[in-house]
Amino acid sequence: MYTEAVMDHFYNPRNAGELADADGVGEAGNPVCGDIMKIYVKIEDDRIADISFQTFGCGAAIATSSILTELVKGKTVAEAEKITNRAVAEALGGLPPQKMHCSNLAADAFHKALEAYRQNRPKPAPAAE
Amino acid sequence: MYTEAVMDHFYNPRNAGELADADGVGEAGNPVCGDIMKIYVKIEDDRIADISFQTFGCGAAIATSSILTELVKGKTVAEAEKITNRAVAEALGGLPPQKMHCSNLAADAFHKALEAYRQNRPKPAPAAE
Amino acid sequence: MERIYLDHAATTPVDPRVVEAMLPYFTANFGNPSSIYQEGRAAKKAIEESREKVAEILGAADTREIIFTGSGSEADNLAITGVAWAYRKKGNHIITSAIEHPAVLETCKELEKHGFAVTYLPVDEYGLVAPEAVRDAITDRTILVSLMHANNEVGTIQPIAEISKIVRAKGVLLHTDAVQTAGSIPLQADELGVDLLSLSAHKFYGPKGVGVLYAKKGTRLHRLIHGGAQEGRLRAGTENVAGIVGLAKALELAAAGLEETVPRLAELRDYFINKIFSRIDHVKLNGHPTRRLPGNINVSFEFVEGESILLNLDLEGIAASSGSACTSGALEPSHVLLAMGLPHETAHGSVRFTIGKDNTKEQLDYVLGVLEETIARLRAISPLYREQRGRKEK
Amino acid sequence: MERIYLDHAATTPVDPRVVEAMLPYFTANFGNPSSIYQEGRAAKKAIEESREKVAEILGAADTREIIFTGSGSEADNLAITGVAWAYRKKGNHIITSAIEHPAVLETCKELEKHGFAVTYLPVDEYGLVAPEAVRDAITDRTILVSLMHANNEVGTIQPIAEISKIVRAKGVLLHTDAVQTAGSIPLQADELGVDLLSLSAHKFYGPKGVGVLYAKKGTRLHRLIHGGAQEGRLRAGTENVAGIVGLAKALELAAAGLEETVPRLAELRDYFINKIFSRIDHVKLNGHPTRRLPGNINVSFEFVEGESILLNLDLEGIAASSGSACTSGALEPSHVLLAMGLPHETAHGSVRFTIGKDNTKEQLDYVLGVLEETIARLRAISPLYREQRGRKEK
Ligand SMILES: Cc1ncc(COP(=O)(O)O)c(C=O)c1O
Ligand SMILES: Cc1ncc(COP(=O)(O)O)c(C=O)c1O
Repeated sequence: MYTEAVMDHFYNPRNAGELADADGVGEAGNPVCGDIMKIYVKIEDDRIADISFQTFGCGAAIATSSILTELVKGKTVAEAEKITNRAVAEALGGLPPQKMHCSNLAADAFHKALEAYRQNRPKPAPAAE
Repeated sequence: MYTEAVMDHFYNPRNAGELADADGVGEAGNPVCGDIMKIYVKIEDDRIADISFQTFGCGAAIATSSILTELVKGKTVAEAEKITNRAVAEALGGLPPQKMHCSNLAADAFHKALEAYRQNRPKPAPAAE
Repeated sequence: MERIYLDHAATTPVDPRVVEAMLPYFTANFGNPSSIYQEGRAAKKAIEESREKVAEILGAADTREIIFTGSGSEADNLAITGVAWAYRKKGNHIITSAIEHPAVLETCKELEKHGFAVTYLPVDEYGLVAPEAVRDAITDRTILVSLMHANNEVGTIQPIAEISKIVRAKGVLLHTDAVQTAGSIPLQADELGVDLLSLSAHKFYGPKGVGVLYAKKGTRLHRLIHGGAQEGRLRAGTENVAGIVGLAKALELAAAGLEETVPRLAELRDYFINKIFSRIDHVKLNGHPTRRLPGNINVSFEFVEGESILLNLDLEGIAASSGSACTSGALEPSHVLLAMGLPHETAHGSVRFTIGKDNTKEQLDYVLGVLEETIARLRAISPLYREQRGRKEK
Repeated sequence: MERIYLDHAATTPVDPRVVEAMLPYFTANFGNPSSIYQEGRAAKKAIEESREKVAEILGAADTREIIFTGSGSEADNLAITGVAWAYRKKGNHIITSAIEHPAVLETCKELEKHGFAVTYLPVDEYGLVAPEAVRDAITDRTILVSLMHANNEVGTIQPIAEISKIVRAKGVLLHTDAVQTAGSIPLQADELGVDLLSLSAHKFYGPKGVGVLYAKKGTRLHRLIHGGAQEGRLRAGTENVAGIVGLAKALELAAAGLEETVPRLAELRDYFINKIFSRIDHVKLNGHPTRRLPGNINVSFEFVEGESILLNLDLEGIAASSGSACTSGALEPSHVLLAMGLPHETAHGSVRFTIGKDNTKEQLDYVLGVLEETIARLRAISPLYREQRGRKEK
C-alpha cells in the first residue's frame, strides 16, 4: 500500500512537535475529514531556519508532513515556496490514489505558515532612494 | 439416486423381450417423453401364465417394467389387475420424485394388455339358467 | 516476530480440520453434483450431508431451508432482493437499520431505484434498534424487515427475538444478517423467530467464498443468479462442493466449541477493555457495554486517527481494524459509528480488536503495551491533543 | 476397477499443482484483502497477481478488465443483467441464441419480465448461428448480443470473431460465454473482438465456485451483488482468495498446455467417433463435424434412451453425460439438440463423451467395447428397435 519512504517517515517522523518561537503557523484540513496538519516555521535571513509539524491523520498525512519539513528546511523562502503537494507525494515515491487528495495537504499548511509569517513581520523600511 | 432393487432390475431385467403368442399386448408412454413400455401377457386358466416387456426409457422405466412382470406373473387376472404404478415403485424401494410420473407406467401398460386380452378373447357363453 | 491477529471479525484462518475435510473434493471426489454417475452422486451426497449438518445446527425444520451461496454478501442480496421481487404484489416497503453491513444497505439502495421504499431505522448510542421503532415503521405495504443479528464493527447484538414477535404479529417477513454471530454465539433460526438468515463461512474458520441463506419453508424467494436448477432452483451455478463441505465442517466445529469459547472470549474482551481504560486516557468504548459479541472490542482514542494507529500496530506485529475513512478508502468514517452519534473526529480514531479462539492473554498484554506507546507517540505529534492537554488531564 | 471419466465438459478434477497453489491461502495467508495490515496486503497481492495472469492470458488490455465472480453462471448473469441495466436508457433489446447455457437463457427470460425484449436466434443442424441472422436481428434498440463461444453439449464453436465485426459495426456490445473454451482452445478477448467474456475455473482443472467476467474498458456494468467495494465495485463480497489463486494457476497451466492438448484431444475425439460409427449402427453425430471442441463427442443412439446408457456405462466404470430429459430431471430433452432439429426420441438417446487431458486411447478402446455391448443390450429390450430392424439393417 505505502512505499518504504512513507513508512519510514511515518514511523520516524522528522521535525515533529511545536516550535515555541515560530514566525508563522499554518494549518490545513479539518477533523471531520480525519486530517489536520499544522506547520510551524522559523525564518532567518529569508531562509527556513527551522520548521516543525503536528499532524492528526493517517499514515500518509504524517509522512507527507514529515518529508515536507525535510524538503524545505534550509531553503530560501522563495525557493521553498515553490513546493507543491504533488512534489511532496513524489518525494515519498508516490501515494495510493485515494490518499492524493485528502491526506496530502502538507504543502498547503506550509504555504499558509509562510503567509502568516508575512502578515506577522514588521513591514521592511522602504529602501532609501 | 436409485435403490439397489432398481439397479438390479435395470441391469438384470426379468422377462425382457417379445412374447410371440401373447393373448394381449399393452403399451404406455410415447417416444417424445422418452419412455415407451410394452407389456405382453399370456393368460391360462385366468392366470398370468407368462408375461414379458419391452421398454425404451431410462433406468427407472426399465426397472419398473421388469419388476412388474415378476409381481404379477402367476397371479390370477383378478388379483394381478389390482397392481398400481405406486405399488410397483414401492416394490423397488421407491423412485426419485421426478421419476414417479414419467417413468412409472408399467402398470398402465399391463392394464392395457389385460384390456386387449379381454377384447381379443371369444366372449364366454352365457351361463345356463 | 510472531504476528498477533486481532481482526477475526474481518476474516479467520481456515481450521486445519476444515482444510482436511475439503481436500478430497478437489481431487478424488471432484464430480459435478448434477451428474448421475458415481462421481456426481458422491459430490451430491457431500452437499446434502453438509446441508443436513447446517440445517440441524441452525435449527432448521427442513434441509431445503438451507441455500448455499457464494458469500455472505450474496446471501444478504438474495434474501432482500429475493423477497422484494417475490412479494412485489403484496407491497413495496422494506425496513432496515442505519448500521447494517453494506451488503444489506446497498441492496436496499438498489431496490429504491426499482420502486421500493426503504426505511432506515436509527440506532441509539449503543447501536441498538428500538423494537417500538420497528413496530411504528411497519405499514400495510411492508413486506420485509432486515436487521442484523450483531454488528460487525461494534459487536452490538440486536434483540431479534423480541423484534420478531412484533414483525410476525404484523405478518411481515424478518431477515437477519447473522454473518457475525454464526459460529460466535448460539444461533437458532427458530428461537430467533426469523424467516431468513445469512451467514458466511470465512467468519468462523471456514473458507472464503461460501455462505448460506436460511429461508424458512413457505418463504417465497426470487433467485438472484439465474441458470441451472441447483439449490432448489434458488441459486444457479455448479456448486462449490469443497467450499460447502468446508462451511459445514467449520460450523460444526464452531457450534461444538461455543460453550467453551463464548465465556473465555468474553473474559478476554473485558480484561482488554478494562486494561485499555486503566492505561490510556481519553478513550471511549463504542457499542454496548454488555450486549456485545464475546470477541469484540471497539474503542475510540481521541486526538489520533485510526489508520495511523493500525499502521503502527502492524509494524509491531499486530493486526486490527478501524472505522476510520482512511482504512477503507472512503470519504466518510464508519457509517455505524456516525449513526451511533459519534462526532467525525472520534469516529476517525476508532480501533476494533476482535479476539479469536487462538488468542491468549499474553498476546493481549503485549498488545496493550504496544497500544499505550502508539497512542502516546501519535498524540505527541497531534495538534488536537496539545490543545486539549491543559483542559483535562488524568 | 479404475474409473474412466469422460465428462470433462461437466467438470474437471483440480490439478494437484493448483491445489498446491491454493493451500497457503486457507491457512498461512488467510487475510482479508480489504485489510490494510500485512495479512491483508498479502491476500490483496495474491489476488492482483492472479488478475494480472488472467488478464495476460485472455489478452486483456488492463487488469481492471478482469472481475472475479463466484461461478461461470454468475459471470454470465453479471454480464447480461449488468449491461441491460447500465444501458437501459439506450435500449432494451438483447439478442442471444436458442442453444445458450441456462445461465444465459434464464437471465434473458428474467429480463423479459422487466421490460427487456430478447431475440433467441435459431441455429442450423450443426448448432451454428448465422452471422447474417445476427445482423438482421439488430435494431436501434439493441444494446447487447450474447452468443456462446462453444456449446457445452455438442461442442460447436461459433464464428464469434466474424459476428463481432457485424455487432461492433452497429455499436452494439458483444458478450460471449466462453466457459467451455477457456482452457480448451486458444482464447483471446481482443482477437475475438468481444466486450464481455465469461469463464469458470472448474472447467479447466481449477476449483468450483470461482469464475471470471472479462469486461472491456469502457463497458458500463451495473453490479449484481451489492455491498462492499471489492472487484472495482462490480462484485461485492470478501474475495475467495484461494479460489482466485487456483483459477489463475489453472488457466496458466491450461494455456501453457494448449499447443500439445488441442491436437492430441482432437485426434482421440476423431478416433472415438470413427470407431463408434464403424461398430454401432443407427448412430448420429450431433454438432459440427469439424468446428467442434477438441474433446467433444456427442452422438445419438437411436431406439435407446440416454439415461439408461449412462447407467450402464457407470456400472462398467465409465462416466459420461446425456441430453436426455431423464438425466436432468427435466420434462424435455436437451434444448440444444431440439434447436438443432433433432426429433425428441433421437435427442433422448444422445450421449456426450468429453475427453480430458489425462484420458488415453486404451481407455477409449475399453469404452468402445462397453458401449457396443450396452447399446446392443438396450436395443434388445427396446420396442422401437424391434420395429425398425426389418426395415434397415447394416
Ligand atoms: C457454456 C456454459 N456456460 C455456463 C456454465 C456455468 O458455469 P458454472 O457451473 O461455473 O456456474 C457452464 C457449465 O456449467 C457452461 O458449460
Ligand atoms: C455483518 C456482515 N454482513 C455481511 C458480510 C459479508 O460477508 P462476505 O464478505 O462473505 O460477503 C460481512 C463481512 O464481510 C459482515 O460482517
